[in-house]
This record gives sequence, C-alpha cells and structure tokens, in this order.
Amino acid sequence: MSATRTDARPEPAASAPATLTMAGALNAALRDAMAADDRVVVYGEDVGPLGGVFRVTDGLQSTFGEDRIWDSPLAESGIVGTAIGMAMYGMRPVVEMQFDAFSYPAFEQMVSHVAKMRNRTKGRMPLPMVVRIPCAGAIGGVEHHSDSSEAYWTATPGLTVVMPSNPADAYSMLREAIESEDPVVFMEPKSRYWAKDALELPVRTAPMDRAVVVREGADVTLLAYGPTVRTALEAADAAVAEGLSIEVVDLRSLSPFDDETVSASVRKTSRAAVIHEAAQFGGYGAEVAARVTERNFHHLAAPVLRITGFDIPYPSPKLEEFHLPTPDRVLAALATWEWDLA
Amino acid sequence: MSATRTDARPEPAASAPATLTMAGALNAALRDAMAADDRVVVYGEDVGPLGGVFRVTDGLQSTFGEDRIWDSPLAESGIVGTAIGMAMYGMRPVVEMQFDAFSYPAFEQMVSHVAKMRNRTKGRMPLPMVVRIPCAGAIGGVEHHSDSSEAYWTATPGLTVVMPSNPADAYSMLREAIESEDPVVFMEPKSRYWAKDALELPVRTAPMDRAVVVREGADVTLLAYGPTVRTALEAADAAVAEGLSIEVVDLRSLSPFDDETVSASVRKTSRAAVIHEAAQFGGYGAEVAARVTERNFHHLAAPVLRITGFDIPYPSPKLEEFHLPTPDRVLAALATWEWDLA
Amino acid sequence: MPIVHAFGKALIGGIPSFHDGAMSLSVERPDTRSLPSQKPIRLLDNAGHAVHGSATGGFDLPDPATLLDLYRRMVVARRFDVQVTALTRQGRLATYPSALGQEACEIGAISALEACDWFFPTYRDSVALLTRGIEPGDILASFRGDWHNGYDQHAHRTASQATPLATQALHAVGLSHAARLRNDPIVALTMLGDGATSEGDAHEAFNFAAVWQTPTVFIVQNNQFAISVPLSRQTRAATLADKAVGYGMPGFHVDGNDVAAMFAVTRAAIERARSGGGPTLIEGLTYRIEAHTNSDDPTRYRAARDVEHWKRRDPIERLERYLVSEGALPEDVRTEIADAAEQVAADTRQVMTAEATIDPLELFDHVYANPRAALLEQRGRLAAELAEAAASGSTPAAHAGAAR
Amino acid sequence: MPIVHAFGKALIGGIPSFHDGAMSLSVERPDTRSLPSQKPIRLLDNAGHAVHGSATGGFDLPDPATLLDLYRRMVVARRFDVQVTALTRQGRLATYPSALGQEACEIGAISALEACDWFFPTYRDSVALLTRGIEPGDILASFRGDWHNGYDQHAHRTASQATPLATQALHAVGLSHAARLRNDPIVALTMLGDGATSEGDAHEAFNFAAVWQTPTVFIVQNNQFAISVPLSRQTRAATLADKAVGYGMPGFHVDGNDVAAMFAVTRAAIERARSGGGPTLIEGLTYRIEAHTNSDDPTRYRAARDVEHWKRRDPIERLERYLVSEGALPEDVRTEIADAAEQVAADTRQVMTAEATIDPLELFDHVYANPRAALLEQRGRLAAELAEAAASGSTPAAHAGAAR
Ligand SMILES: Cc1ncc(C[n+]2csc(CCOP(=O)(O)OP(=O)(O)O)c2C)c(N)n1
Ligand SMILES: Cc1ncc(C[n+]2csc(CCOP(=O)(O)OP(=O)(O)O)c2C)c(N)n1
Ligand SMILES: [Mg+2]
Ligand SMILES: [Mg+2]
Repeated sequence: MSATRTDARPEPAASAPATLTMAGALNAALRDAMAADDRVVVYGEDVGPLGGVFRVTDGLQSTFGEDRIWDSPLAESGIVGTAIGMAMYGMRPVVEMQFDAFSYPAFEQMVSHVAKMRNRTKGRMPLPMVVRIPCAGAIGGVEHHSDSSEAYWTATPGLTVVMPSNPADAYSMLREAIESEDPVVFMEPKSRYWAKDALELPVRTAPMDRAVVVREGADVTLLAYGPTVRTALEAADAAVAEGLSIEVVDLRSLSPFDDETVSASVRKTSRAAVIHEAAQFGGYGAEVAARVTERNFHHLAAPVLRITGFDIPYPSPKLEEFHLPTPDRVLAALATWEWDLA
Repeated sequence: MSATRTDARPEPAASAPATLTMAGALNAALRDAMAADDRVVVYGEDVGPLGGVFRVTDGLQSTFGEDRIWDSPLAESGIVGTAIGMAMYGMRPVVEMQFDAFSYPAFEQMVSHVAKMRNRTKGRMPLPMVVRIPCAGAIGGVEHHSDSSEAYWTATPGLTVVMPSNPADAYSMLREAIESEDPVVFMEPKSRYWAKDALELPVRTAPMDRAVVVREGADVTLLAYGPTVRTALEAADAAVAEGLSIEVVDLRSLSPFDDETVSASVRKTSRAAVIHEAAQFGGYGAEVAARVTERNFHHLAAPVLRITGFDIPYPSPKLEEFHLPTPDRVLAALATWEWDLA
Repeated sequence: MPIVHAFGKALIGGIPSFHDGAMSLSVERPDTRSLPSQKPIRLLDNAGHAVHGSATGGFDLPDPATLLDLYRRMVVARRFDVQVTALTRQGRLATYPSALGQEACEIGAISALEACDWFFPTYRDSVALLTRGIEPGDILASFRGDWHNGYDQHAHRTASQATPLATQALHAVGLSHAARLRNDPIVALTMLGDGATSEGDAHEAFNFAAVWQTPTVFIVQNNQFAISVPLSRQTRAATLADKAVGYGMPGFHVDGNDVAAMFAVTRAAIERARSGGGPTLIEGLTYRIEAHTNSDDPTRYRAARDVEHWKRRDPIERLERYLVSEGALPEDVRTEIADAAEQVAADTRQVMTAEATIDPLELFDHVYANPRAALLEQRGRLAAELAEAAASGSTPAAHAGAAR
Repeated sequence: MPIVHAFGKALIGGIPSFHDGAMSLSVERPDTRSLPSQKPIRLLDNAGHAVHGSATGGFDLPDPATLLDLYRRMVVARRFDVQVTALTRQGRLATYPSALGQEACEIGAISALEACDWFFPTYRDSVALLTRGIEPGDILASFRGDWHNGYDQHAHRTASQATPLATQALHAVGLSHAARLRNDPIVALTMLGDGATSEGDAHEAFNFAAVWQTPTVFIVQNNQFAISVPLSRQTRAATLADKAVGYGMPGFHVDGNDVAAMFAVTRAAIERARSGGGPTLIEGLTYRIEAHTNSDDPTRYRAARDVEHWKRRDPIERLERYLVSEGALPEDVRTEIADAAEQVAADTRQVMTAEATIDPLELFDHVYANPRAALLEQRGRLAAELAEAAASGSTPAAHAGAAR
C-alpha cells in the first residue's frame, strides 16, 4: 500500500572538510537524502536538467534518473497537491517553489491540506513532505522575486517552518526536514545561497527545532533568522566599538519557536530586538515580540524592538537597499532605547 | 476609457428605525451602494438568485438585473482576478468569497496584484474593489467553514482589512469600503450575521479606519474585533461583580491599526488584552500585542495578554466550544496577571 | 464482482504527444484526436431497454449478475441517503449533502474500482463510501461534527471527503503517480462536481495526470448545479468531457443515470489506467434531486418541474425495469435487497442516535507527530478548565453557550 | 494601418452552449464543435512563398502595405531586443527576457490590436510594447530596477508586464467584461507562454471569458520552453489550441513564425470579439532563440542544433523573402527601415545609459490612496537617515553593501 524504503544505505563516511556554498550544501543534502532513502523524490519547475534556477538540484537528475527527480508542469498548486498524494502513498516528496511569491498559487493546498491532513485523520495520514522555498530578497530581483512569505506559513497551525542561515545548518536541517514525519516548509534565503563555509559532510548541527546562540553578549539579544543573522552579526561586530555587547540568536525554527533558548538569552540581557526583511506589520517579528514579552515581561528593560522592512510591497532592485534592515539601522534602532531604564 | 458614474443618485432619506440583522444591514449597504453608483457590480458564487449562502445579496439581482449582480463560475482566483480587471476599467466590483478557506485559491491574485497594483504603478492604476469574506467560526460548520484568515491579509502591505462587529458598522463600513479608492478586504463575522440592532438607514458610524471604545472602563482594556467584541462585552459585564472595570475597544480596522485610540485607552488602564478566534501563534493578536507594547511599554503594568483560539486547526463542530475564547476564559486569563505590580 | 467489460472497443486509442521540442513544425503525424460524443453514452434507456448501435460508444452491457449487484448497491445507497437526510432534519447531523438521484453515477463508478485501488471522494460521495465498505458511523462522523474525518483512510484506501473543491483530484494524481513509480498496479479514482471543474486545481490535476500518464480516473458528476448555479454559468463547452481534448486525454460523456454505462465506461478507464494507458475523464450527466445540503433552499433557483422531470429519469427504476423485463429480479431477491437496505438504515439510525464520546483534549494530539511544548501548555490549560468544570459540576454546554 | 482581413471564412462559427439546466439529456442539436487544425495555419511558408489551400485555414494574406508595415515593426523590434540584451550583458539592466525569434508572434498579434483596445502583456513582450508606442525607457524601467512599472497604463491601454504567470489573463477578461457591460466596443488581448497555460489561472481565464462571452483574445506564445522545461513536459495535447474545445471557444493553431498568419488570425479574432462573438484562443508556435533571461544557461537543457534549426526559420527573413520576391521591398525602403531601427537602438542605449534619479522616499507614497500614520512615521525615519547620510557625505551605496 505504501512505498517501502527498499534502498536504505548507510550514511557515507564523513568527507574531508571542503568549502561549500549554501546552495552546494543543500544540493549535497538532497543527494545524500535521495541515496539514503529511495522514497525521497524531488520535483518542481526546472529542477531537472537545469538543476534549478539557483542550481540547488544541480546534477541530481543525472545521478538518480527521471523517476527520482523530474520537471513538473508549471503549476504550483499542482506541485504541492500531487506531493500530498505522493506522501499519502508513502513517498517523501521534496518539491520546490521557484520563489516565495510563486508559492502563492499553492496556498490553498498548503493551508487546507498540507497543514491539516494529520490532524484531520487523527494521525492516521501523516504527510512527510518538504516544500522548499527560496525566500526573501537582497538579490536585485525584479518584482515578485524578493517577497518574504514566512508570516503566512507561521500563522498556519500544522506547518513546521524552518530557515537556515548558513551552509552547515542548510545541510543538516534539510536532511532532518526530509526525515521528519511532518510536512516542513523549508525556506532558503536566496541572498545566502552563495555564502561559504568549510564543512565535513554529512554534518549534523543542532536539532531543526532549536534556536542557537551564535554569538554571546551581555547587553542585548538580537533575534534573527535566515538572511538577517549576518546582519545581526555585523551589527554585533560594529557595536563592540561602541562598548555594546550584543548576543545573537539564530532562530532557525520559526514554527515551532524555541522559547527556552530565546527566553534564557533575553533574561540574561534584559533587552531584545528581532530583525527580519519582511514588512513589520503583521510580520513574523510580531509573534516573536509578543511571545518574548509575554514570557519575560518583568525581565525586560525595554520593549522588544522590531527592526524590519517597511510596511510596503518589496521595492524594485534600485530601492531595496533602503528597505532592508542593515547593521547601521540595527545599531540606530538600539540607540533609541532608553538605556538608563535598564 | 473607464466607466463613468452615469447614474449617481442622492442618498435615500433616512428610513424609520427598524430592526436589522447584520446580514440585513450588509444587504442594505449593497443595495444603497448599487443605487448610488452604477459602477458598483457584485458577483461571486451563488450571489444571484440564491442571494448568497448567508443571504447577504438577497433580492439584489431582481432589483438590479444580471448586468449588475451575477453568479460567476466557481473559481475564486478567477473571481478576484477578473475583479482586478473590472476595477482597472473603472468599475467598483464587490466580490464574495464564500468562506475564509475558499478565498485561499485567490491568494496569489490578492497578494501579488490586489495589494500591489497601486504601488506598482505609482498610483496611476488604483484598484477600488471590495473582497467580502464571511469569516471566522462558531456556527457549527464542518471543516474549512470556520477559518480565520485575517492574519494572512493583515501581513500584506497594500491591503486594507476591516471587520465590523454589529449591524450599524456593517452598513456604514461596507458603504465606506465600496467608496474607498483602495482595495478593501471586508471581513464579515459569520456568527454575527444574525445579530440584531435597531437602525435608521443610511447610518454612518465612525470612519472605517478608526477603532471605537464601545465600553468605558478603568482597570484593563480589552481589544476585540468582529465576533469577539461580544465576548469582551460579556466579560466586562461579568467582571463588574468581581469589582473589575473593563474598557472594551472594537478595533474595526485591522489594517491600518488605530494606534491613537488604542494607545489612549491602554495608557489609561495600563493593561491590555487582545481577543480573537484565530490561533495565537502568528495570529493578528501578535501584531496588536507587539505594537501596543512598543508604543506604551512604560505605561504597561503587565504584558499584553493574548486570549485566542489554540494553536490548532479549527476543530469540528462538537469541539469548537472548547477552542474559542469565551467570557469565562477572558476573565480567567485576566486573573493570571500580577495585579499587584500595577 | 466478476465483470465483462468493454475495453478495447471504446474510442480511447492512445493520443501521443506531438511535441518534442524542436521538431514540432515538421511533424505530420495522423490526427488521432477525437471529440467526445455529444450524445451521452447509454447502455440502458429510460424505459429500461438495452441500447444498441453507436449510442453505446462501443461499450457492452455488463452481465446480469453484475447488473443485479449494481442494483443492490443502488437500493442500499438510496435507502442510506434518505435515512441520513431524515436524521439531518432531526438535527442529528450538522450537515449532509445528499446524492439522491445520482446513485447510478456514484455506484456505477465506484463499483468498477477494485479494493486495491484508491478513491478520492468529495462531500457528495457518502454513498460511494458506503459501497466501498465503510461503516455508516465512520462516514458520517465528520457530518455529525465529531471530527473532520471518521474512517481509516489506509484500511479502505479511501481519502477523506474533500470540501475544498477539486483539491482532491491532485491528491489522486499524486498518489497514483507514486504507485506507478513503484510498479504497483493500482488506480486512483476521484470524483468531482460540475462546478468544481471551474477551479484551477481541476485543470492542474487533468494536466499533471495527462503529462505524467498517471493511472487516474476522473469522474465528473455533472449534476447540473453548483449549489444554486446552473451548468450554463459554469461552462460553455458542449460537454464537460470535451475538456479532455485539451489535455490529450480520452474523455467520455456518459448518461450518469444509466448505471450500466457508468460502470462499463469507468471499468474500461480503470483497466486502461492499470495497464499503463494513462488517465481518462468521464462526465456522468445526472441531476441532484435534493437540496445542495440541508441548509440550502433550492426553490430559490430552480423550478419544481425540472426536479419532477429528472425524478422520472430515476436511475434505480431504470435498471429495475430492465432486470424485471429480463426476469433477473425475482421477488425474493427484491425483498432480500429491500431488507438489506432497511438493515443499513436501521444501523445508521442507531449509530447516529447514540452520542459519540469525544475527548476535547484530543484537539492537541494530532497536530504534529511530536507534541510541541507550547501546545502542551495550551493542552494543560484546557485540561485544568475541564477539571474545574467537572469539579464544579458545570457541563461543557455552558462553554458552548458562551462561545457562540 | 488599413487592413483586409479574413474574418468570416475562418472556422469560427458560434459554439452555442448546449446546457441549460434540466433539459440537457434531450438535446439533439447539431454538433458544431471542431478541432483546431493540427498543422499550424500558415500564409507564408519558410521560403517566403504564399501558401494556398486548406493550410491557410481560410485566412487571406494581408495586403502588401500591411505586410511591409509588419516587416518594419519586426525589424525595429529585433534591433531593440538585440540592443537590450547587449545592454543587459553590460550590466545596465537587472534582467531582460528576450523575444528574439518570436517577433512574428509578438508583432503579428499586437499589430492587429487597435489603439482603443487593451493589451495585457507578460515580461516576455517588451517588443510588443514598443510596437504599441511605449518609450524604450518606460518599458525598461522595471527591468533596470527603477520601479516595478515604468509607463502610464491608461495612456497606452497597456497593463504592466505580468510576472506571476497567467495572472494577467484574468485581468484581461475582467476589463473586457467591464467594457462590454458599458457597451464600449473594445477588446482586450493578452499574451501568455506555453508554460503559463499549465497554471490554474489560465484555465479560469479561458473559462470565465467563454462563459461570460467577453471580448478577449488569448495569444499563447508557444516558444516550446518554460525556462528549461520543454513543451512535452507541459502538455500532452496535440496542440495548445486544442484547449479551446474544453471551453466552447474557437481555437487556432498558427505558425507563430509567420507574421502574416499571426496577424490575420488575430485580426479576425479581434473583430469577432468586438462584434460580440466572444473570446478566441490562438496558439502561435514559435521558438525562443535566446536564453530565458540573461541569468539562464540554455546549454544545460537544449542542443545547439535545435536552436540552429529554428534560426533557419527566422520570421523576419521569411517575410523579407516574400516582399523581395514581390518587389515590395525597394532598397531605399529597406535602408530607411534599418535606419529607423538603428535610431531606436540608439535612443535605447542613450536612455538606458543615463541613470534615472529615483527618490527613495517615494517608496511610501503609492501604497495607499491616503497615507497611513504608521507609514508616515517610517517615511520620517528614512528621511532622517537620508539626511544624515547626506550630511556625513556617505552614499546610498554604503547602504547597499551592508544590506546585501
Ligand atoms: C474552493 C471552494 N470554493 C467554494 C466552496 C463552497 N462550495 C461548496 S460545494 C459548492 C458547489 C459545488 O458544486 P459542484 O462542484 O457542482 O458539486 P455538487 O455540490 O453539485 O456535487 C461550493 C461553491 C468550496 N467548498 N470550495
Ligand atoms: C506563478 C509563477 N510561477 C513561476 C514563475 C517563475 N517563472 C518565470 S518565467 C517561467 C517560465 C514561463 O514559461 P512560459 O509560460 O512558456 O513563458 P516564456 O518564458 O517561455 O515566454 C517561470 C517558471 C512565475 N513567474 N510565476
Ligand atoms: Mg454539481
Ligand atoms: Mg515558453
């Protein structure tokens, strides 16, 4: 009745450290997941011979053949809808939405089925599937190529939403997402695809549902994810000169939210700011600010700041620089706090 | 080139006060708007001879004919997408999505075009159109009939999102939405369709973008909208016995948010809670809590509470009572605050 | 059910793709495309006479044993449907979309499906689920409001009854494609309404199935209304089966009140799919005799005489006339079938009159494979509320009143 | 442009709806449906000879003046396209999707549209915009990254170039329906790609147009690829025009490298639409010679020889051969046209080499009709930042570096 894992292989031995981009790490994760479990199939627009518009699936079709990875017709609801059926059968489909904004035609399938199938069936029909979404902006893309869609998914109970910020996490979290019994919205910050790290594969970092303190500090906690982790780290570097010690938390998992790690950091520093590219109003930062405040109100010396894009549609390439949160803007925002109240 | 308003008529004289349901008030608003401006056209699923599954368009086709109000093919992206074209021509389409969950197929048209057209064209191509969405639950509906979709729309810059809680506002705000130069997501709480009020039509209440203090109080501000305004008012009534004086604000406009009215209330009471049916995580209440806190942190005696549905898909009819915020639950939540810290 | 079917005679020859990139303009292949017959394929006419000639579309009348079995299933389905509508009027169900009058379409199609195959139904198709062996109480749990889905999908190889229109058609395509990748010779059959064909998802499902050549059978139950909206406002195509042409897929326009035709055409499509021939689109032209659901008022949008017209085309009576004229429905068999139908009705009454016990705390148990900490906190709060309510003797109903 | 067109001879007789609720089963109307010709309609063959007989689909070759005008427009379009691709390689544009090789499809279709009509293009259709009289700088503002749309839509009756695939087709249907409700005899023409036909929105647009009988013309530019995905993975239909059958709408499969055929068929469809005859679907079979955009690498998914094959079917050369053989392209005219094309290229270079001044504060000005208080606060913050940067002499570029 369902697909069985006929071809499970042991993990390959760890490779020698090599410099990999995030796109390369994702490619390796797909390759290793497909080798380890033949229920894993990959499809979407241009993922075959082209290897994806960001080359994340580069070379996979020549290794695994067209029955494991193929180009589908151009229809996102069709891609997600058929992936649901494939997961019902027992496969583990990994499908690609070409850009955030092009996942919107799949919205109904995502919200009305992907998110709800397990609950609807009292757990009898789980949907182990991954929807990969190259996300966010800062790549000079024309309209519709730089949206941040995470708030739509995180507002939907039943979806697990994660976003790596670096190659090691990209590899590890994608493997974990594919192994998950639950559907995962796997968001890949486009502007970080070419970020490099030296990695030994297969690497496994912290569990996918945990936030990680990526830089310790004493005065303020910056909560960042995906593309803004770098922004936060740069701000932290620059702040040293100003005598400010910044702790940076990479949220990694947007839903669920790792309250434990975040609250521990915030209680230590007593100040927090969340940074994201998306517009502020109704953005994911609202949830972060609200729950950090709920859980740590009496430890907070100041309101949780939201340092985000403006409340406007994502701008054209020549204007995006004015929209996106920069390290300067982070530091300027921190400076607005009434520090003496701490 | 564009449709001209060929048939503008003076507003009808105010009628004698009559008892109207919210559905009746909405029907009257559509009728009066169609009479006042022949650019107003109404279409969607079952809005013609049937008068809509909630009877909001009852009798309009026999008055205005099939060129002004008609049944479209069954396709929500088609409905919203064609409405965009009609608005581009200069009409003022008012389209109906039958339930929140059935607006999801229109998500791409809503987010990628309705929200963005004015900005994309530097204001040269405004989209005066209204998307009516019977919303939320508590009507014993089977799956997909009780979703709360407001967080999806409020997270989208470019959309105006309003939700009346009573018949007078329903009439007034729908007239204003139709007159607006901007696209409006007009959300109608299904469980309030049969709520009655004595009204003289045409009534005009506070402007659509303003929140209204619907009950004055001294100790705490309850921020509610749509179906939860009644919940808040009932909680306020019940709280009197406990010696608690509750102020209730009907937000009315979800986007934009009326910071002025809300902050004034919160600064007076120093405590606020937001109530909604939708799940808490990533829900609209997160934005409310975050911005109220940002703007009033040093006036708050306690964190802004969120009293909401659980973080689960909307339950089946027999279980919805356990999911929805009730007056009891509101009072219980208020009791958890550390009142002595005020 | 041993079945002789008409496969091979039907006009469902392969429709190869004529495009392979660069060479399209030079292709001069024979044109094998064809339009579905505009007159619905029919094997039994309304008087219960066997049809001969081109109107059959080349399909053979199923043998008497098969027809008798189809008759039995339709009678049981009808009795069940009438019973559930009555229970709904009594307030035992939150809602029920009846298939009264559509039994030939429902039962003809579903009976052609093997137990190993998968079925992707809509809210309308409860009687098909019954025929597939699902217990009445399990079918109706969702309409009663107990939980969103009440049966074990894997055990019955039957997906939950989809409410978002046409969405399930894509699931059927995906599942059958997965099976094909595994060389598992099963077929997925999905039903959708005439209205649902207007949705983008219907288009995408037809197209994915055709391009991937999945073993999928699409049954469009054209009951001529989408709630209140008549077919003429839904499509301008001569038949809904015409849509198949645009996907390079065979399409059949079938008399949906002729269970013999529905069975024969569906069976042929299933066998074609199973043997690697790809998907088929079948339109069954029928009529919804009841309201859309109990909360609908059809007098607002259609004339009583139209309903009467279609009642005179009753699918069960049609087959009965044939069986009687062939001497294939002896009185004792008819009685036995009627008794069996009454038994199903009685069982249904019984299970739907009993209250199901539903634990509100289960609300939190199936959202994710592994419980989230924050959700467990919420579960704890509800557990405390329930405990307090139990201690103070107050009932959940108090809750309900307040919530409404 | 005075035009003799072939309307009336084409096989586009009205396709009435055969469904009107209750009576469908008894309908015995003549079957007027027909399949689009599988061989593309062609008025000029690749050697530049006029085609005769059934291959023309009953359409007449436009008169020499019209053909010369189409030639001129194609030459200018080609020169513009090549220029913009070059500028893109030089980094002057963020991206550019070239229509090289598709000029017959683009120009044939758009030239059939009157100034009073509306056009709903995609990102691919810049050359059609040029033909429609929009300035190069205004067309390219969005691809340069200045703003999402650079021209006045109302002035040119041309919607912005849609990126989300097939979405614009619904806008075209809505606008033309509105016009029809106003008895305004205009037509909306929209272009979409072969890949875009797979999207649900394409289906919904075709269906709404057919059911509402809107004056809409759908041009499917079948350039045989959707980025890297060939047509065979997009559809199994014999032709994309076949899709029209499923909507009860006329469909034409046209040689998209024959500008005469594209013009004649589109013109007939426009006139049909204008006179109340409803929508038409036209597939132009052509080929994308360039990469999808400058950031694409087509060597990964197609063979150089396929591209060569199609280069030998160049649409401009084809018409040129015909005009020359007819003596309708004197050397001085050819020179004049080439000069005009060079002038457009020069203008384009000039405008694209100059930097546009863009005020970042305009980001806040057009989101809503009336400024929101919270947005004005944000505007104020950016204004302060800019003022500070100006005062400290730092450039916005510093910003950009940090943001990336
Ligand atoms: C996406 C979506 N839009 C709207 C609805 C509301 N709705 C439920 S049934 C129905 C009519 C469906 O008609 P049809 O497809 O012909 O099926 P039938 O009910 O006649 O069996 C509508 C509009 C829905 N369930 N899903
Ligand atoms: C809804 C949507 N999904 C995906 C994309 C990304 N995308 C841009 S162009 C393209 C290929 C389109 O192919 P086709 O429709 O044939 O047009 P062509 O580019 O060949 O002119 C894709 C997948 C998009 N723009 N919109
Ligand atoms: Mg129907
Ligand atoms: Mg293409």
